[in-house]
Amino acid sequence: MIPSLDLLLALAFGNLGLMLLAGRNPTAGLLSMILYALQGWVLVMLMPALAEGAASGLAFQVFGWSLSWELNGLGWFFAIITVGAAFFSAWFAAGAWGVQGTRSPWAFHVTLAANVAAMLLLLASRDLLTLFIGWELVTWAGYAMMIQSGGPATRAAYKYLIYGVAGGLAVLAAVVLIQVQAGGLGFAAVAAWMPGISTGMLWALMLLLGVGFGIKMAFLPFHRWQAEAYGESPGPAAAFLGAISSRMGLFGLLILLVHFIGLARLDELLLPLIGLDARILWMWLSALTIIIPTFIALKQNDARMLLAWHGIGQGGYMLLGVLVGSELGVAGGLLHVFNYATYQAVLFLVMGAVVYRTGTAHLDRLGGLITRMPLSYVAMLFAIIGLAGLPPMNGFVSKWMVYKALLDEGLPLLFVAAVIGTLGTILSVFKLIHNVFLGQLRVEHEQIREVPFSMWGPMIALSLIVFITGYMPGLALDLVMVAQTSLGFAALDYHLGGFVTDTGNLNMLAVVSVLLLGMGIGAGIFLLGGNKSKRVHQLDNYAGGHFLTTEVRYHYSHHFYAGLLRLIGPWYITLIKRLEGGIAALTDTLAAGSDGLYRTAYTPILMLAATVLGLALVL
Amino acid sequence: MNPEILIALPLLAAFLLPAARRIDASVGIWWGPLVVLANLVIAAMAWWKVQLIGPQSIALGGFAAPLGIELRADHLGLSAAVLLNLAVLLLWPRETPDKARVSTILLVLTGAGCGLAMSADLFNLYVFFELVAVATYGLAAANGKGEALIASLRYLILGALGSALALLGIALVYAKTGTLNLTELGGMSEALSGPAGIGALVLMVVGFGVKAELFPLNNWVPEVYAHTESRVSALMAGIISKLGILVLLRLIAEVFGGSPGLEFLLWVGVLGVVTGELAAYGAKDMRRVLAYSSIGQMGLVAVALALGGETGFIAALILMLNHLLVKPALFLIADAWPGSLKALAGKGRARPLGAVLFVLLALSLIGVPPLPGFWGKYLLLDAIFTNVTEGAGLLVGLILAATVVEAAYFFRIAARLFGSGEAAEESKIPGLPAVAALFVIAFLALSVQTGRVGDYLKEVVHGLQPQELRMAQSDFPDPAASVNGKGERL
Amino acid sequence: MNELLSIGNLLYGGAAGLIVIGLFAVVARRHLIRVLLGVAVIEAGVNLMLVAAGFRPGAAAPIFDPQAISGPMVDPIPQALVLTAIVIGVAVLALGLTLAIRIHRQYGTLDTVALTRIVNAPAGSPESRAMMQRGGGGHES
Amino acid sequence: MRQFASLLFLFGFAFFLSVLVGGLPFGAAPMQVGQAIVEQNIEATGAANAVTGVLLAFRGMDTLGELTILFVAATAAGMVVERRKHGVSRDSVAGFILLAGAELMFPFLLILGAYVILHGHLTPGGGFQGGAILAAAFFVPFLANPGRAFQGHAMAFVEAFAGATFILLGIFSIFREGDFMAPMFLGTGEFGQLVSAGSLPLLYLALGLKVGAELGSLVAEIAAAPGSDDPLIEEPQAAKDL
Repeated sequence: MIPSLDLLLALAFGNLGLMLLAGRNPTAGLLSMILYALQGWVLVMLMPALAEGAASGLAFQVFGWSLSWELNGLGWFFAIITVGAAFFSAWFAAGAWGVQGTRSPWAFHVTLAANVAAMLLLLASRDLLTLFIGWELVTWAGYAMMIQSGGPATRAAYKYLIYGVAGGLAVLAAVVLIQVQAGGLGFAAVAAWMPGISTGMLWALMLLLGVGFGIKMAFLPFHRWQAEAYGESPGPAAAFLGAISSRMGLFGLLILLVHFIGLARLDELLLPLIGLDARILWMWLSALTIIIPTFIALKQNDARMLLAWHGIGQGGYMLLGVLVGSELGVAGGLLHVFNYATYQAVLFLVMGAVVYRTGTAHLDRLGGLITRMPLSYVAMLFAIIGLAGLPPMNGFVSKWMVYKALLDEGLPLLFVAAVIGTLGTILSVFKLIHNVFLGQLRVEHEQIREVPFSMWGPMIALSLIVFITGYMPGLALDLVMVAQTSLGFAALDYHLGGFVTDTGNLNMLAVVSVLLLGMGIGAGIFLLGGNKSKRVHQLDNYAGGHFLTTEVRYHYSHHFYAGLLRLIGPWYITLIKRLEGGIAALTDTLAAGSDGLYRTAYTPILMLAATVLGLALVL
Repeated sequence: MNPEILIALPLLAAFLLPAARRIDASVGIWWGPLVVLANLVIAAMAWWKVQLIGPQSIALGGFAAPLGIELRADHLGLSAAVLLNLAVLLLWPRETPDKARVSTILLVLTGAGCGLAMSADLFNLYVFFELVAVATYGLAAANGKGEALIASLRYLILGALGSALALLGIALVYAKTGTLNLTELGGMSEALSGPAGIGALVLMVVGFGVKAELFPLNNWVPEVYAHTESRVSALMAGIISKLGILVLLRLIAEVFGGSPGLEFLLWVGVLGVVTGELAAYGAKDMRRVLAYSSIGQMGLVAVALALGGETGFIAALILMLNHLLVKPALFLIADAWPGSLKALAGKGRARPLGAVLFVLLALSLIGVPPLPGFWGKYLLLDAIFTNVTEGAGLLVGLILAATVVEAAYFFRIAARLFGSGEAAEESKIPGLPAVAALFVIAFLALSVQTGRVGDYLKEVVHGLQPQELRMAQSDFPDPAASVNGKGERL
Repeated sequence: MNELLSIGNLLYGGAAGLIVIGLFAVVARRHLIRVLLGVAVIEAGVNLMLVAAGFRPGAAAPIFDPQAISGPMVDPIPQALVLTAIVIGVAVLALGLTLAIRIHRQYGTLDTVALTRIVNAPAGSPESRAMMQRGGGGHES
Repeated sequence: MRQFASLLFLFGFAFFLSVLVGGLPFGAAPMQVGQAIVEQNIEATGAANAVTGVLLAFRGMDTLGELTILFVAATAAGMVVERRKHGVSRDSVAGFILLAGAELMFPFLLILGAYVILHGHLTPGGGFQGGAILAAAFFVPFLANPGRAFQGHAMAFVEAFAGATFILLGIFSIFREGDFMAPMFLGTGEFGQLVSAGSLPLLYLALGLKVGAELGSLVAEIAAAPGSDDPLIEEPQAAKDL
């Protein structure tokens, strides 16, 4: 087998076919894991060929357009994450979860395979037409993945679909417009054509494509669909979707903003009245995307919804970093894609495990699970430290790079905005781990056990990646640099432990070593210096002079952060919510009107009117 | 084999059927399908002949073109004839009380449809169009239910009024030019560029648009489709509506290319898309949803036709082809489900194959790549951006917004199909109807071979206009040039 | 005055008048028989217009007479077309009337509003059943 | 409101119609094709009546189409209508004079119809006109006595035979002339004679019979529909308040 793009696509689509046929078989999960691993291997082997682009032999001729595919560095970077996320999700679903935990493991395996295949096709596109085809396939594959658990997920997926179709059609309009105006659709041809176009045209294209790609990425103000859609999906599906699905939007935005338009041109594009340039506009949108959803996440009482809202916010860092444009910023933004995928997958998998055991993800109905599911607890601990962006986990590295880049480039306000987002993150992940794993164990959960290896295995493996790439970010930066150079930016000067820039450097090897040393000393003192604590049952205790009973909750979880939330106020969300409702109501009214029009008793009048108005129009 | 036989054979068989039925009653059952099958073979042979030796012009009765009636045995006409025969054969109604009479009507419909597809004479087109129309009035009433009769009568009134207006348009053209032959009319664009010519085009669009389900001449569509047998609905939505478009296609390609009157067709199409999709969103039962969606799709075709040019015509053809395969299959698949959308819950779990195919076909209507509907929409947008100088954004916006609505109602249905419901008890529902399976197979073949079909459609369009393709927004070409072009024609 | 009353104005004006009168019946009447008759009137107007299109002043009918001196003849084509169009109109009208009779028999009305309500009512709804009963059990026989 | 709108649109239509018609060259018909037909008709078809030449020879396909429309309309009407048993009509039987007159007119109408059909290629008249007279010959007695049986069986055979003849003559000409519906394979004959103008008289005969039979059966279908107690023409109350 010679590693090539063809082989990769063949593996991906072969997996899809296999799952369609054999998805009900108990070994299906294992089979698909092997196939994802093989795809990963092919991707790694493809790495040297990326400089010239790994072309595919697959080609179609339709209506005079030739469709063909070619993988470049940017796509490769996203593809690695995709296949990796799929591997761990499939692992999670391969064992107990897949056999008993879901309505149909077949649906999960098939939709996962379909998503991976569609994403690879998208990431390997080399012109706008194949990009659009891949784009639509990703949208529909994502929809299929979301509806599989039925119930409220169906409604969420429906909402996603409406947004997705609208976004897809905006992209389509832009693609056709470009094809007609530029005469070609190849990325290179379009990039060469772009500098010559008028400002109005550029705004139109940026709006259409930006809306289309932005919807997938749940960019403000198109963020309303995502949390529900991901949150309601079953555990491993949510992990996969949360880890990588939305990043397809980022992929599109990067091609649009960096490859096609170019950051320099963005600087020249001034908004009419305010005088803000387009790049700053995008950066502020990114910053708002970080802040607002993060604080909405604070309000959530369902763990999966909380995570999903965070997923939206984290996307903002990635685009913000890339738009800074310096080597450090771009590397930070892209590294965040990788890092985020790892810990978000862990978080959704852990919640999937919790739901598997307890049947709920509601934060008011959980607590104290640390004693029952310690491995899950450790995995979540690693992941939330990553999500919060604290050392020694990998989230810290990428966020640090983005902060530093913002400061270096003289954008302190955006830096403050990004830090506010991080504060919100810390608050809400504390709420998460506190309400799920710490505090009082509920009586009904006293008998539950840790999930089987097939489920904690991928969680722990991924959380180790979270830690290792935090300890040695150079490992992940190897991958990032492939994408960064492919985008046309200079490579960052990095090493295994961190990076070196003119204004300072970071060496995580040292940071983490010091941290671990400190923790080791602390642990040593604690353990050696006489750990005299005695383990008792949680109700074998008293509070306020009373013995505790099962009815009494001493674990504070209701209305977490109520005061803070009163301060923030919900005005920003209701505005867009009302807009959404208004559009729906308008559609309903127009639909009723049209239906009535076709039920009229006086059909000949319509014909006469059409004739007369038509004659008036053309004569 | 002479392509005229395509018209003569079914009509002859239709004339003989009532008498033959009196000799042996069983004739009424097998006679019709057998003749259509024979006709299909002849059509295929004629189609193949065109592939080999190129388009032919037939002077009926041996009277050369402007004097007599001209038939075109070209790619478009014979492809349509093959598809028509095939569709009639596959969608032969089963549940009608009066089989012999329905056979007669279908035979007439087949012959007239073939004539309509090939005729290149304005008045002859009108005659065949009326013939098809009267046959469909009969088909619409075929099941004898009261509602079907009402729907048929309302359809008849609209159709008759439209035909009268179309005839008025033809009268205007004739009074202005003194000829009815399309080839010759194509060379007289000077005479037709005045108000009489433009008005005639509008009147003919109104008249022929009744059958082509154009807005607002299509009020009959939901009524008729809701009350006829699903096969008849499938037949009418699938192929007969396309015959109306075919007439308009020939008229525009050969005579009225670039006429300002096309703007009317454009807006009629856009409003059809918008109102059709919206009404489908508001509809509460499956038949109506499919009927309204048909209106929307035909609106798209009308927009593509109005834009004209090679891209526009190919877009119209591929959209028609897509709809031709998809809509009958949808009607047939949905036939096994309860009519009301509310009662659909969980039916998809009982019949997963049908439901999955339903979704797949709906995806093509919405225009999801790489299904054929996507290429139609893509080419349509291409034509809009190429040909429309002002207001292209508005047009595209309206069409795409309607598409979002389309996706919304189709996936509301899909979600309901796969949602929870008392599915388990109904696992005895029969599987995919065989005929629907055939349509689905043809659809999949089209999806896989879109590239080749696209090449063929290009040839079809070129066969339609041997002289230089006229772009929609350009002025009329000067008469001398088109006379030269005419000389080389066929 | 002569200008105004020329044969052309009479024919074309008459044709247009017939079309408009017929259209009035079609769009402003609720009774379907009247609507059908309106369509027939429109067709008459259109046919008149078609025949008028072949008119030539002073020309003879297009029938050759070996004895007569051959002068200009009017256009024979519209006459043939009109013959065809008349028959088509008759056929459609007859079918429409048959449908109307049958509908009237079943529902007892030809009012377009009432019929629209029946045809648009969801199957099995009280409305459609009520209308059926009003028409009497005639159609079972 | 609706009335107002329809009047408004009617005025609009009338206005545009006058604009359209006003642009037509009245009295100076272009006769692009018509002139050629007038000149070539005798040579090409041998029919004195140029209209017949156009109808049956130059535009024979239109004629085939129209008689098929009659046929299919009759068929559809027959499908729609619910049959009534013979002789149970509620319509009253006409008086003696009408009954006898109808019987008496029958042979005259028959002969007149045959004459008009057979001389269609020479004089004004032809298959349609003659066919209508033929149909009248049959349904005048029927109208006078609605209860009497209609010769459905014979009618069906006449219909089938006449229609088939029209097409078969067309197909036959393929073998003689190479073209479908070429009417001249019998030779143009001597101008002005009854037996001349190729197969046109034959075609007209078939056409006449077919039209007669179809019209007859259409009337029969309508008559066969059970009558209603309510008068048919009855404007709804709401519309009367215009």
